[in-house]
Amino acid sequence: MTNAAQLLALYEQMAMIRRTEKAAHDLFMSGLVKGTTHLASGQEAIAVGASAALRDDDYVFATYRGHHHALARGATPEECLAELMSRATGLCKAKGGSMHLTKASSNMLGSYAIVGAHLPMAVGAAWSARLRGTGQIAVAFFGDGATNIGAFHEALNLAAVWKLPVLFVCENNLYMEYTPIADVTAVANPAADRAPAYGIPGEIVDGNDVVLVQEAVSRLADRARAGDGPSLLEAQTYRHFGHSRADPASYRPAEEVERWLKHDPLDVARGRLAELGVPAEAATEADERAGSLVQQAVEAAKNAPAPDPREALTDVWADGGAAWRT
Amino acid sequence: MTNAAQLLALYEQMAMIRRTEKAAHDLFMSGLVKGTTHLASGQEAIAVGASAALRDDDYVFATYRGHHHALARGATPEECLAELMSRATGLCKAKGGSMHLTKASSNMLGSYAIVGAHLPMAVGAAWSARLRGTGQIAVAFFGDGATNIGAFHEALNLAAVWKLPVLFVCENNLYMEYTPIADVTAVANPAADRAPAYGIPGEIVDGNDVVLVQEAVSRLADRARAGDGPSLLEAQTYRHFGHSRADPASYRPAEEVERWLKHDPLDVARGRLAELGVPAEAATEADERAGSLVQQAVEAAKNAPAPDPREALTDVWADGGAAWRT
Amino acid sequence: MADVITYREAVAEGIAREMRRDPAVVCLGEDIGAAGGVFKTTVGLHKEFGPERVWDTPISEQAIVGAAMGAAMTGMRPIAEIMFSDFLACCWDYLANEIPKVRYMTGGQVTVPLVVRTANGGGLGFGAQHSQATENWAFTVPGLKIAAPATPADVIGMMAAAVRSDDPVVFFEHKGLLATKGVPPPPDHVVELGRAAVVREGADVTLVALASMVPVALTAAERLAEEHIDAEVIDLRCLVPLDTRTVLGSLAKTSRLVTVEENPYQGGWGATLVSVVADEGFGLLDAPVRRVAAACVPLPFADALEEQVIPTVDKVEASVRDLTSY
Amino acid sequence: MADVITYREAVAEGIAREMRRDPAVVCLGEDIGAAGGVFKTTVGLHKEFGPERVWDTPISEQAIVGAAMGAAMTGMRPIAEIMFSDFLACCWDYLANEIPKVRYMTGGQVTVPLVVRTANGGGLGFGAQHSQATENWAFTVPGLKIAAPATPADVIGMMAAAVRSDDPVVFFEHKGLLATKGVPPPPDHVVELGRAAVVREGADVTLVALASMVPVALTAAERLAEEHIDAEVIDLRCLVPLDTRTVLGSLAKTSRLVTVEENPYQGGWGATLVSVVADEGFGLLDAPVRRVAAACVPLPFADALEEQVIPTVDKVEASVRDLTSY
Ligand SMILES: Cc1ncc(C[n+]2csc(CCOP(=O)(O)OP(=O)(O)O)c2C)c(N)n1
Ligand SMILES: Cc1ncc(C[n+]2csc(CCOP(=O)(O)OP(=O)(O)O)c2C)c(N)n1
Ligand SMILES: [Mg+2]
Ligand SMILES: [Mg+2]
Repeated sequence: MTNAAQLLALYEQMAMIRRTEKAAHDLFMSGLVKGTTHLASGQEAIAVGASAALRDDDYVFATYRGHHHALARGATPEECLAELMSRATGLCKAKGGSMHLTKASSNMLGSYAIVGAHLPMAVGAAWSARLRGTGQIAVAFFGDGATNIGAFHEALNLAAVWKLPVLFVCENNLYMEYTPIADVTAVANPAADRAPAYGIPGEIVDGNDVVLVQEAVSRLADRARAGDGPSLLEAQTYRHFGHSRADPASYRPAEEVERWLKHDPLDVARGRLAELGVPAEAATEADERAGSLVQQAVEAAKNAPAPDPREALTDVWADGGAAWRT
Repeated sequence: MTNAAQLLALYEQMAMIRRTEKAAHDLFMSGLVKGTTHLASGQEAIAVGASAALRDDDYVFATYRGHHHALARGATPEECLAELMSRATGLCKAKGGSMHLTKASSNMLGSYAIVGAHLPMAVGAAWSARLRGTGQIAVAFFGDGATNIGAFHEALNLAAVWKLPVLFVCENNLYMEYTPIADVTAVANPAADRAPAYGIPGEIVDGNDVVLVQEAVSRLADRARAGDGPSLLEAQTYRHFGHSRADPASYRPAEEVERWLKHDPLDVARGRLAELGVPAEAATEADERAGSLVQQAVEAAKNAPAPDPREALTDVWADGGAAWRT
Repeated sequence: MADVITYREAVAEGIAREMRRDPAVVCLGEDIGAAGGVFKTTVGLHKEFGPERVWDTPISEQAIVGAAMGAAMTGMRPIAEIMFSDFLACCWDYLANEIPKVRYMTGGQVTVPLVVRTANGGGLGFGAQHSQATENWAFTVPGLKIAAPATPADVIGMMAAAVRSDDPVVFFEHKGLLATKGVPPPPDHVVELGRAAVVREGADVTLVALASMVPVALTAAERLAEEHIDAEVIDLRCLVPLDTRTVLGSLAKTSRLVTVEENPYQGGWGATLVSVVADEGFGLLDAPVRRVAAACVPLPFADALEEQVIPTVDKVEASVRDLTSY
Repeated sequence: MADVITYREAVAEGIAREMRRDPAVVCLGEDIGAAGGVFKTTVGLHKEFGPERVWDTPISEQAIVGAAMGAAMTGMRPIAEIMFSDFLACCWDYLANEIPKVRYMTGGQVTVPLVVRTANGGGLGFGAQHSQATENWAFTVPGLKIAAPATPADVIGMMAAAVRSDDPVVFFEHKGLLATKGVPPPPDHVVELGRAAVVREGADVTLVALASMVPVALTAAERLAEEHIDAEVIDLRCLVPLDTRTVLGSLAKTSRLVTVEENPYQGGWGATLVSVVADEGFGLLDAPVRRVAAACVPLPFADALEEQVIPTVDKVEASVRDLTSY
């Protein structure tokens, strides 16, 4: 079990993610973030709980809704916000944007914007880890909507056949873009109910409880590292914002929204902290530290330079260039 | 239950398919059939039993291993062999070849050579039937290997969500090309064990017993026509030849081959005929009729003309032409 | 009907007109129904025609296009939406191997009257996986008609032609044009596929453009006029059929050709046009042929980088100026 | 080592040399292991390197290439086989949207040193879905290197370069060349990617060809020599990097260009080459530029029809003769 100090650290991480995304949202609304954003507010416990259960050198693959994973795996609010604000100091030099946050130096190997595409990549990373004998595992985080795409099926079967050390973590937030997952999926639990089709364990967890997520991921990660193969974890959660950009999410029943807002992962963690005897002020101080970190990050990102236009023609090839002909 | 006369007719159909494919094999070996062939010898009961259970206007979609389905749905040995022998009188005017036999006039809507690709097509045909209120159903036949490709997953989920009148019939002949399906699949019954992932019935049937196949397909077809949605049938079977062309199939254990050859669908049907009191001569006469039909077909196909070279530039567009520019 | 209509509204209007006219026209895609489409290009259809004719699907691109194909083969005229044209890659088998080939390979037995609509193109900061101009992918495959309208009236007129076409049509709606406005066309407005439009007459140089590059070329032409360079601008409207006749006719007058393409230079549609001209129109040319196309890199996120990659008015202007002084 | 080696054997030899040299090189694909590959191009590898390094996969093209990508990002150098190049359509998302873009969109954080090998091309009566020359599909996507060797020595030398490349390489092995023979190259033979070979010197016209079209062009050149037309023949060897320098250099001498392409005319690679020449080499040209490419139709099955579609020696000869009399 997580002790009080550990839990407080996880709480602070979640608070930092929450505030970074709030900043991203405000910056988008004020025109300083271009393109699109997909906020994970409400889903922080999944990234933070999982991350706490993983080794630092484990591989993580995420989706376009991946701010929380980048931040949980070591990207700073400043480098993330700078990326969103098209600054040269951005995580991906302003070439990726919100949908492609990547922190390869800590094996957070990217955010992918084609639904389901990264599941096979995680399988390959797990294969590679086994071939190299490193004991690493790979984790793919994905949405409920991804469970109906072909790559999901192919990845799970391949991982299962070869008993690869990979974890498939579904963040089931009940919706795809604007359509409820229940309307277009043949089973009630889109991920967990499919696990038997691959002969692997399929578990359901409260994705808004960072402790339960950490425990479940720990267990399944141990299993993978022991050579017992992949598993599927379905974390039930809810997004606080709309699907992307300025989507007001008016397709969601008010009662449902209310119910889930009452089950906010930050509140759940605060409740657990209280149970562990941690005074409320400790959490409030964590909030404040997170708040000022993010505030500084916003300022720093605002003041960072725009990318050199010549950067448009670099980084296609490993030699740094983009020449396609002699 | 099938009565004796009906069963004898099914037997004769299987005998006709067996002989047509034997002729195809011999013609391939003697250089008169070019390209490739994938013989379904040993799997005839699936096509014939299913066909007997379907309405004439139901839709059938098959794979490159589809001779049996074309023949069971009304294509003649002559038009099939003419196609394989590159004659103008071939089913597809010698443009398709063995892998693409199609008899659209009897709603056998094609043989597809990209594994799994036709499953979504069958879903669409079933949707179309429902929209038009015709009471037709659609059937997709496919191999065990197709159960691991993404299109399988997408098709089954879509059909299940919309409760479409479609049947997915897997011909599990234990092998993909040269690799056993068991080596690369996470579950023991590659099709049936996946049905729960789509909330639909998944049944297993002896694919070499034409009566059992007919009964199972009848039942599932009734269900589909009644509006109760799709189902998955896994027919266990074995191919008598190798995967394609001249493949000697030496990757298969002799004992396994022997066991399955003893469970030949023609023998099984003969056994059932005997049980129904049909004299052995009746079956032998059916064999002879089938034999002479195929013999005539071979001669006719041999004597048929080659395609007009100008045919290469027709049939791209509905206007009959191939113009891509002004 | 209002006096002006946006390109975005024209999409829904174009579809609605055809759905009213012909009950065989049905739509399917992700979030196209109740939500009115991610780009609001299907607003109103679900309400007017109901969920059986405007089908919200799971995230299953292969099943969407495959089912559309099956429905088209059996009497319907489906319009499938693939949300972003980049995702055509997820169902490329259907676009490359199934839909364009089935008619030919069955010797003309099967007809596939469907439309695949998709939001195409860049300039909006959506990054590498949501910004591509992919009409040139489709152009590599014989058997697909390719439409890419540049104005609201053309959207409606070409949608009518596409839906009524017995051949498959890939219909590219440009994201950068969705907010542009134009005069709504009269009822039953049909723009024949394969007819380019001369949108500006000129004597000195021919600019050939498509979709969002049409306004770019027109603006460049206006600016060049101030320097007394008189550019003719051709809106190709379709890639297949490709209206080479109109282009060669224009060159007979101008003797100079510049293509303006959003796709990367390598493998772009302009190359094929240029190769026709360099063969059949060689004698007409007074100067080198120039292609203003995107740089051969993925699309970067930041605006400042993206405009380095995609053709701009400045780049077109510079290219033409350079050429006319040859 | 034998004095002659077939193209087919050269594939396995080229891979084996790299696997011996570098333990990070691993193979995956359908039937590549115990069976030695459907085209016998991986014979011996499974025995020499074992099942962990030569992995038989299910029929899951997306998982194969996606897993290769994940492995490549994490320290391995995978060689993935896609059995027929037509099936690249089944994993096109990886070729179009993931592999070529991930380095760029992460600002250079991620490197993807992998090879996707595939059997390409027609002329064998395999019909519309198993015969395409698809290197031009890959050519539409910046970020992929494209190799297509024409001789056994080049197979080995270019395989070495491809495996050692830190950039992703799509490696097209031509089915029509598998049985051709050549001298085996010395150990550690490496042919730098992006260097065309002048395989016949000539003064009157430049023929540029790739893969199976190289012997076609050479034979045409020999025949034309009898008519005192002296053709230079260039084997491009790669499409990316495209060796335009060698082509322009040749044109400085011959002033006439004919491309010989197996892909359809629309969207073919030759078009891009011609567009470079019609721009930068315009002043060198004394005659129209001609492209001998496949007709814009799917590939038909019958030999007599297929040869109407694909370029032949006769067609090249006629084209050159026509051009040199311009
Ligand atoms: C292959 C593909 N199809 C469609 C989309 C468009 N799209 C982006 S996000 C999304 C919804 C995904 O839902 P889910 O997997 O539940 O993830 P969530 O957004 O809820 O985190 C869709 C349809 C896409 N990016 N990729
Ligand atoms: C997408 C795709 N991948 C690979 C192939 C090559 N291939 C043709 S048949 C075959 C084996 C198919 O096995 P199965 O589905 O069991 O059908 P069977 O041949 O046994 O009838 C393979 C791998 C293909 N045609 N399409
Ligand atoms: Mg979701
Ligand atoms: Mg099989």
